[in-house]
Amino acid sequence: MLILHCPHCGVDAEETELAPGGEAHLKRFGPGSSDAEFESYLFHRENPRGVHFERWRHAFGCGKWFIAARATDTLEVFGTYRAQTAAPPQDIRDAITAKRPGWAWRDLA
Amino acid sequence: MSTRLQTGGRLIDRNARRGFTFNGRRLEGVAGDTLASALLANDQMLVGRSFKYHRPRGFVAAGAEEPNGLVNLGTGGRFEPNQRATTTELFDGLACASQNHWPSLDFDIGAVNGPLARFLPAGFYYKTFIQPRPFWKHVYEPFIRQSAGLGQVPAERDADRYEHFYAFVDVLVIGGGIAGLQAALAAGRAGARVLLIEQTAHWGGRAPVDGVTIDGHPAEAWIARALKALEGMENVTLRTRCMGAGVYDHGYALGYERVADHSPGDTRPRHRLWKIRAARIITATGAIERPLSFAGNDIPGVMLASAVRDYVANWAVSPGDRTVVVTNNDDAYRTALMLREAGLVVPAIIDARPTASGPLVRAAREAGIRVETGRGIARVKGAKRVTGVALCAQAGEGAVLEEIPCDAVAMSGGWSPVVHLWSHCGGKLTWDAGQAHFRPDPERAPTSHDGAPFVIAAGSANGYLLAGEALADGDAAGKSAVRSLGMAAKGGAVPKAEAEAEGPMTPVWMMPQGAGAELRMKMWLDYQNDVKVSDVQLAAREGYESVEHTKRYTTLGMATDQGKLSNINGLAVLSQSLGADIPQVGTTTFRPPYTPISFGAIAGEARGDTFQPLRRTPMHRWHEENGADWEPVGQWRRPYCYPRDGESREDAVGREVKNTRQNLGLLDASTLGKILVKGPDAGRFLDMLYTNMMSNLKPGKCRYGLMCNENGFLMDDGVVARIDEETFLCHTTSGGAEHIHAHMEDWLQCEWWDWRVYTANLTEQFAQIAVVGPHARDLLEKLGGMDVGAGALPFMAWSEGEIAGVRARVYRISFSGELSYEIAVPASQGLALWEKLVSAGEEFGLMPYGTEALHVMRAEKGFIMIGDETDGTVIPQDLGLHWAISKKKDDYIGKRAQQRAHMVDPERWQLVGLETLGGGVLPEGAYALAPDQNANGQRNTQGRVTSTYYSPTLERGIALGLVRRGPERMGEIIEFATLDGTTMSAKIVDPVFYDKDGEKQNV
Amino acid sequence: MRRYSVFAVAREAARYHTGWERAWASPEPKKRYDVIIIGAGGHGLATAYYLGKNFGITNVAVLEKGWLGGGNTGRNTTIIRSNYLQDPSAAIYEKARSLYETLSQDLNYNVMFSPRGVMMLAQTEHERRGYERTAHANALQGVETSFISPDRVKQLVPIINISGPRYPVLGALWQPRGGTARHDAVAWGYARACSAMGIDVIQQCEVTGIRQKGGKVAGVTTSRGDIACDKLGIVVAGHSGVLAQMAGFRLPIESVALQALVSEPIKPCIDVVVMANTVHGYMSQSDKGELVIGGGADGYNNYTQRGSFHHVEETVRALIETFPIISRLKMLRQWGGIVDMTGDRSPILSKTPLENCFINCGWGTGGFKAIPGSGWGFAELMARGASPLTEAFGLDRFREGRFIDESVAAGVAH
Amino acid sequence: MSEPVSALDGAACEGFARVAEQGPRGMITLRGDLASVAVKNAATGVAGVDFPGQRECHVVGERGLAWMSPDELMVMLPHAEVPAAVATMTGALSGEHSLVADVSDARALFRIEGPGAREVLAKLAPVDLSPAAFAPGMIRRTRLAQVPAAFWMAGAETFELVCFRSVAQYVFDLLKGAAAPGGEVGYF
Repeated sequence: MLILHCPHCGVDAEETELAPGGEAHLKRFGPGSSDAEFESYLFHRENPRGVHFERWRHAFGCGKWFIAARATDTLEVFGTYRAQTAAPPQDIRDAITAKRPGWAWRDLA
Repeated sequence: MSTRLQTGGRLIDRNARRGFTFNGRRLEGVAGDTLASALLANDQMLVGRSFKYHRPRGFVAAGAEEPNGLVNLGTGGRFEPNQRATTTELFDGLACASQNHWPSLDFDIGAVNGPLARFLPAGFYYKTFIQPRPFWKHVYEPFIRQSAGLGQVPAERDADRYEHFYAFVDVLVIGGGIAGLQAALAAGRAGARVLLIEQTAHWGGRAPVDGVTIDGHPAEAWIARALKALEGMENVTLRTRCMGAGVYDHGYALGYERVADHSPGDTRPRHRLWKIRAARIITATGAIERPLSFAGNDIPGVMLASAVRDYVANWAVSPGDRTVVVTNNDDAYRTALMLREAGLVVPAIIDARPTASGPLVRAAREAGIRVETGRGIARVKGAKRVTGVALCAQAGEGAVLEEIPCDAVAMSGGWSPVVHLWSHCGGKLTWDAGQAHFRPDPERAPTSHDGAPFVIAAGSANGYLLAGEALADGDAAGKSAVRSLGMAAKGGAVPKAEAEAEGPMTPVWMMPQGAGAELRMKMWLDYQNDVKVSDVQLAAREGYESVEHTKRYTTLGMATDQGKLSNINGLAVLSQSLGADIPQVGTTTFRPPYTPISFGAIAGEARGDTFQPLRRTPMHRWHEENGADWEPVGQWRRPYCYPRDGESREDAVGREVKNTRQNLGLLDASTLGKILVKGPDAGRFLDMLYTNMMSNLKPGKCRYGLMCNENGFLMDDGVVARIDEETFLCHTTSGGAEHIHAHMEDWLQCEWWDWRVYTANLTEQFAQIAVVGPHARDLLEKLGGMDVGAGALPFMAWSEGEIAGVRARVYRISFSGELSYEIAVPASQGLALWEKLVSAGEEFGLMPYGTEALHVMRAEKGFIMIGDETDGTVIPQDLGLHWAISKKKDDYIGKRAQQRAHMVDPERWQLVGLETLGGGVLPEGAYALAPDQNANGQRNTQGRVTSTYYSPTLERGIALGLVRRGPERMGEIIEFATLDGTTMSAKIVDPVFYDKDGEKQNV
Repeated sequence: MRRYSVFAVAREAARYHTGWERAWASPEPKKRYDVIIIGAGGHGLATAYYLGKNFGITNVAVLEKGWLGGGNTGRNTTIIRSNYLQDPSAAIYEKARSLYETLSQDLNYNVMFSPRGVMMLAQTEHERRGYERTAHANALQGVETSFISPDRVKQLVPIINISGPRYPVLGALWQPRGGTARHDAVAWGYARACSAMGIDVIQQCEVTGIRQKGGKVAGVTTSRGDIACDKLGIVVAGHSGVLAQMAGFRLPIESVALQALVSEPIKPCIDVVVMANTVHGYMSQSDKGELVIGGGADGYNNYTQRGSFHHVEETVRALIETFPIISRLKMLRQWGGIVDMTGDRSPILSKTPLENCFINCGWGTGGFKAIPGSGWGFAELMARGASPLTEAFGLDRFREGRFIDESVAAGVAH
Repeated sequence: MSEPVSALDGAACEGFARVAEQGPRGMITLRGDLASVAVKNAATGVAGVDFPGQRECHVVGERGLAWMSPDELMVMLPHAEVPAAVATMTGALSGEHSLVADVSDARALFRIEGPGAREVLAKLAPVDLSPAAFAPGMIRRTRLAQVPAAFWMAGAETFELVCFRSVAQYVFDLLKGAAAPGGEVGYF
């Protein structure tokens, strides 16, 4: 039963107040993109056994979307930040590196 | 025999008698008894039958670890099978019955003892019952099912209520023994918010029974003081009868409070499930004594030494007159001494250790009790009750040296910490060779959301079996918990607990050491599931080497006690058979709950009326009072139709359709989603959201729109009304509102967050009423308030004003093909307006209609219905809705997906109308046949029915369907398969069956 | 290897069962195999078994990092049915179901297949229409199902509450030859039969890398050394993503936790499998008497084999509504498995971008029932390069939009 | 205009806390940049209470302002004043990107009163309701059993709670059950 901090309203919300939204920081491909790009955008997922960046909506709370950096093997949460963020912020990445030297997610570390 | 002693019994009140029945027999106990102690006080040692061999079973333990003493408890709406007698508090009028036997407990024909059992070793059913094939289903399985199963099936609905409670604490302490109390004190003094829960009705755990003294006084005195101190702390909550059931991720824990099990029928909820969020959890859950594995260790009268002690000290019950004690440690000597003190006979203490010294041993010898070291029990004599034991050399193969008559055996194989709650969330264990048990490894504790350890084991649950160490460890646990939370631990000298010192124990996994096969087949590990030493050895021999394999192959530890007594003993036997060390072999996974918890408690308040939310429109009560036949639509409930006296559903629907087409119908459309979208970029946003163009919609006008998901599939449809330059109102399907609103916010917040658009879900702000039929305008004009004429309010326009004195927005839209107005008014006015329409409509023959009439009418017009024509695999292009897919836009959600190979395949099934030749109605979901079969031998198909109705208007069956290249095949006749093996012929026609030119809706 | 029979048991009884041999061998890995299967769960073992049985390929190793059958094969609710809507699903699940009918005899190991019947309750008009559609589809797919009345439902399951009030039962999709089997026995039986054919089932052997040469599979690196092979099959359920990464491709897969639970054993009270998708729970009763219960999966990636408790709540309250008498029964044990969900919730049995490397995954919540059919089809795919059973389940379908969506009628697939 | 009817017409029940559905209350959703002066003035102008900070809720009688999210406020006032207030606010915010909508009838409003009020809510919402964690002046949007709800304190032992109108009966039944005599927990 996860607890995640909603960066919008400041509540430490338990999982039942939240709605999961899948992998974060996906680049949308629309008309004009190749079949491969579009397939990858829609279906290919990191699904790592380790650090993951994922979208959550504070559905029963303020209704806002945020992103959580979470380990899928220990469920440790390294931080959360607003969904209006193009890439994982440096401070979050540093927090992860401090705990898990040498971690990698896509091309990030 | 087992009986009530004249004196003693710290938990009972002899003067408060409690009557109860067992298998119909009237018996008497006293207040403070458990059902187990009361039964024993009445010499009821035989209480059940084992699972597989139906062997006679008596109590082995006095607490939650009891594997045998399970009963059918209560009657009627308060009946409950498999209730553990050792954890059931006795109350006046309690009725219970023993389980798993036929015809009676004393004579059970299911019992297969001695010779036969030999043919049913572990896993025998995997090797047998294979031939002949039909026999498994029809002969073998029914027999196995009948003989298995333990408790009876409840016959009535549960008469009790249940609830949940959310608690947030800094420190949750699980277990109210001296370690738990001290941990709570330490944490409480530091100012932490503390919740201390204890599964029994009493505080203090074993200490008072084991004659522990604390700071020089009897443990009880200190416990009383500790409680007083804790009760005095604002920040501490105490709870008895509340078991720590499970520990989950991020500090979530379940407390299972049995509020009223001991007082059934009072006003309280029966169980309360505590959902606890704790920053730190201290598991002071104690330890459980292990049985010894000797032949006949399952015969009623053989008990754990500590249990014998509990029964004597707590309830003044002696399990037997002559009790032989058998042990591999000093602790069991306490039992001998206590029995002697109670004036009972202890013929001998059989100690498997070559030598035994230490104060307790000395005390026993001084008390004149015969102590036999280096000895073991070759076999226990007796069937339904112990009659004696045969002595042998522990080092030997079981040659009988002497037989000692006795009626009870108190055994102790050492102690195992209760590590379940530590382990639930990933806490790891370490093997303590000295005490031959697994205890929590503090280096590998479960970690929480912040990556920090959040569970701390304390006391004997942490491997500190001696009172002194346990109390000190509890203190340390409390302090380290608060320190890890950044609070200062207040000093306060740690109380000094003392008990006689104990000499070292010696692991004994089999008695005697060299026991032959025949004896090993009589050494029980799992009493309830009938798993013996020989079974585990067989599993190992056959290559089921993983501890999980062995467990599953033999069912060791899978009974309702979840192996609290058997796991370590079984594991030891397995590792010996494999010639491996115990830690190498490892344990099985500990799963919640610690002991079984009621389904009622898990469901909590979610039953009956509050099982799920039921959504009601403002007119709900009117529908109810006017005979609505309900249909669940999502969580809404909508009238399917309004049958009149003696009318069938079908007739009612027919009447409602006809009347709406000929006169006037009224529909409660309040469930339609209504989402306000406003902002400078609102038009641009809706152009992305809908397949068609919305930005060029004129204020005052309405437009039907389609919404797809990014995967290209149709997800919702509805009418969009442009309120002003910056504002749109989007109607969604019933029950689609929340989903679509979330969909909009998702894209606005996560993809286009720089677009200036706000949304608001106004679905429930408005009651929406569709006034439909040739007389629709007449009715509104009669009520008056605004101009609804064709000029002022043409088709697909909306306007604002008043209807019958109610502030209203009126949309001139139609889902039926008739002249139709949808009137939106504030919900608080909905019922009033509805009633005004009904009474004013009388002269026009107004009748309300339900969802089915709505479906029929839209099908007659060939309008698609999300969920019928669409099923998550259909794209708008399949439905001939090209007119609603903008060619001008270079992007919208789903556009790219609709360009993929399979989506542009001309072979796709597409929407057509279907007319049966005979005028009959096609079956729902029927498929159109195509020639031949596919490579997997399945009949090929070329289409399917998506909607099919009897049309009261056309007086014939009509249907919509998806057919391969359908629109190119107008007039063609295809065959649909019915379930009775016949086929129905249908002609492919235009999907619009009624008023093709739309004259009726445009008037 | 000695055959199992009641006579063998009797003979052994005479000598206290001291003469039984190992159920399966425990060989050291060889340097090279024709085929390596990664993952000794039901699907992996079944694949190996049919490679040997149907194609005579027995120079095969099945590598397992833990103990065989230790994944979802041993963690599911053992339901077997084939009443699927879409042709490709119905084909492979019905193939599996029909193989289950004779599996105990094929393997000479009693997997206790119990064709007691599976029913899926229709509790809304929409669900009713969906199941009637499925019944029509099944009739043409050669799957024996029918849509039965509420009275018939009550007759088959007397403890069910068909009158609601919340969700009255409108009927049910009934598959009389669906049922359950003993999940561990399926893995053990296949392992034993593989072993008897000379196939190496190697436990405690973790694959740490996949070796390639010229765009082709060359072998694997394991915790017990390098092993060469011509063909490689990856059959590791929740861990597919990790293995695919080693092989250098990505999958449309997410691993999430799915939970199940059992009650304490009671005397027989429900003889069929009941699935109620509207309220979201399903239940059957094991031969031991335990009610075996399953429900929903978490919506987020999770490798811990521990799920969230609120799914247990949701399932239990649904079942109390459906079977009011279970309210006073107790939950004995809950557990979680890691299931691999694909983009369309249907499995992947496919070639991969790496030549001679095949993958079988994405069974989500429905894997156990498919084991024999999955092994049969995947073995054919690996041996011949194509199989009618697996053709529609290729990876390419996600690019073309050629989905196999079962949620359409069933609401959720179990 | 007929008399506005609230969802349950004022249903009430007595347990170890009193639960009562309240009559119509005016509620207006205001979305916009909460830092903007125009928005602040529009809100305080009609509500007549201080502007709330994050998760704050200021109520005086029927008037109040509640912080719903970083870009959303709920304005509370007497039901009859809503049309005028909406017009005023819309006017005041012309030219400012914002959204003003009357949601009075989309909601049901409950009062839970008495020493046991905290416990009643703690049975249904996954929220720390201890006095230290939740006090007057705060608002919490959360889950009440299976539906969204929001509550704040209108006094030391009084909660006000809003949910969607369609589930008013469900919420009333929940609260009634949670407050039923015999269910006292004795935790707070």
